[in-house]
Amino acid sequence: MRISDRSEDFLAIVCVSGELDQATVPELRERLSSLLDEGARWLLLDMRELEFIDSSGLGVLIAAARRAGEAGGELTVVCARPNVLRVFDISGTRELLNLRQEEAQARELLAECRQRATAASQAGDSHDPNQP
Amino acid sequence: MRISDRSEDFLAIVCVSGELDQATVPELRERLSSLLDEGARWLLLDMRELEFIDSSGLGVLIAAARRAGEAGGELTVVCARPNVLRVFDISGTRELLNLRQEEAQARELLAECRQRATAASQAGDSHDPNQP
Amino acid sequence: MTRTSLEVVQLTIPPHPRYLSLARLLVGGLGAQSKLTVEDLDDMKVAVSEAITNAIDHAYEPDAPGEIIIRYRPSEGQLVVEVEDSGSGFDPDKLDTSPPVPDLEGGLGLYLVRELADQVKVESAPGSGTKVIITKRAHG
Amino acid sequence: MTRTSLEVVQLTIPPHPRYLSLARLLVGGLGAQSKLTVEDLDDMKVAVSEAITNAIDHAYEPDAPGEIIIRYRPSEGQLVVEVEDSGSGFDPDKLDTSPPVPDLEGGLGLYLVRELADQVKVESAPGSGTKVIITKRAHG
Ligand SMILES: Nc1ncnc2c1ncn2[C@@H]1O[C@H](COP(=O)(O)OP(=O)(O)O)[C@@H](O)[C@H]1O
Ligand SMILES: Nc1ncnc2c1ncn2[C@@H]1O[C@H](COP(=O)(O)OP(=O)(O)O)[C@@H](O)[C@H]1O
Repeated sequence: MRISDRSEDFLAIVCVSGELDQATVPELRERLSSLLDEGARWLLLDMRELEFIDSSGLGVLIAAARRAGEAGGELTVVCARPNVLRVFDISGTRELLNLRQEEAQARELLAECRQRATAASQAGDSHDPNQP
Repeated sequence: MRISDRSEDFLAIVCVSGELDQATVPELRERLSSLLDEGARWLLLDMRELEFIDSSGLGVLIAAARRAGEAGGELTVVCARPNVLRVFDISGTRELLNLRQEEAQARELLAECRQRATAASQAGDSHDPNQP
Repeated sequence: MTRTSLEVVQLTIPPHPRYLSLARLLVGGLGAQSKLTVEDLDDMKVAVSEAITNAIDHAYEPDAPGEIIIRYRPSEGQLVVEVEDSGSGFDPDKLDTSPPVPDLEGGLGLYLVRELADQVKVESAPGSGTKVIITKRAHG
Repeated sequence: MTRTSLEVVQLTIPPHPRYLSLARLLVGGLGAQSKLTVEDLDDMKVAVSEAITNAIDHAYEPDAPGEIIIRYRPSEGQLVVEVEDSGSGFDPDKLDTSPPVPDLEGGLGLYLVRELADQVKVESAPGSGTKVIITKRAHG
């Protein structure tokens, strides 16, 4: 497995390639944790070059998605390889992980969610001026 | 391993790709035998796409080279992958198998050998008119 | 060394995740001989990884010695893979076989194995190790 | 099943050439862990193939049952592979270790193993099987 990440605008983009199993999961878990610790909450995981995933790989993604959600953000996964898609499908995690097959769709989704979050907090501000 | 062959002018060109070991040697041995049985004696073995060879692979090539020589022809091997070249080198079979790293060089060699063979047989004819 | 006339390929690894990918390599290498499609083999690779990961996670104490034996029985039209450990074991009747809740991190392993394989047999009992037998047929 | 604390990966195959490529796959898979270069691994793949081919050709009667055990001991900086059969065996002292004549088809196997490995040990005796231990160090 190889991981690289970069931040772009409000997004944290993480590319994961190779094989994601119990042997490589710790490295990805750490990387995602650091990013979340540093305040990243709009995560785009580019897994188009990922060749293998199993339930331990899903576990890290599910945990990171939960943390991003708790921070008011969202995690999306971009994936196109049929064997990897199949594992998302069978595990029923497609929706939870906001799976998209193209990067543009994932960016769009995150932009929309962020817009909605911003609008909601502004609406919240104007309706409840006592809130900080 | 995959084998394909074609004849071109006086040449029999055999392309061998994949892995050549005890498991795949029988198929190559048969193919080369049939060609030699059918009268081919100028053989160009294109092994540029061969990924693996061991001594059982060398064995088939050595046997075919010997048969081609006995029929008055020649066998050449084209090979460029370092790991395959190394096995030819260490086994000391580079010369015996007329190893070349480019196809053009192998064609040239076979054309020259054939010219020499033709010239020799013609010289033989004119010097000894009693020979058939 | 016992002799056997069955065509079995056997891989033995220590209970450490770094050897998982080797077990998958053999699924790929034996798959061609079994006439399984690429899709069948991909399914089998996940199933085998899950069974071995379970043995690593649940059978032995962390860093304790132990062996995991993976037996491959390829034949034309199907590949059977057995994953055996001699660790803690468990009661398979107490397994929850309902589809797991997708936002929980655990309990997915054996569910995936069942969904991806054509047949799965779990032989286990507390104290006597576990054997998971996974069959995948060619769906060409 | 015996427990062992050594980090050994073991592959057991029937004496048939169709399983040769599996043994090479594991050399490739374990090589990264041993920090061997691609060239080192290529050499080891040939050496291992030769030793297994010898066991297939010489240890057992054609189509007779039997097992070939391949043990991989990866460590940082080297990979040791043992190829063991329980077949006919032979007297290693009677081996001709001079460079083979290049236009003969046989007798190349063990010569290549010696040239490609850093160390080779052949343990064999008529009637008691053969074990060939091949060491390749990282030359990175
Ligand atoms: N090889 C094994 N040895 C001991 N216990 C096992 C083994 N395989 C599975 N189990 C038990 O079965 C349970 C369910 O396994 P699984 O569905 O893979 O989920 P998870 O591994 O995520 O808990 C495990 O939590 C464990 O208690
Ligand atoms: N595993 C083995 N079992 C029995 N005999 C063997 C084994 N390996 C090697 N030998 C003996 O050693 C000889 C030399 O082997 P080798 O150098 O590989 O050449 P080749 O296999 O081409 O004869 C073989 O001919 C055989 O008699």
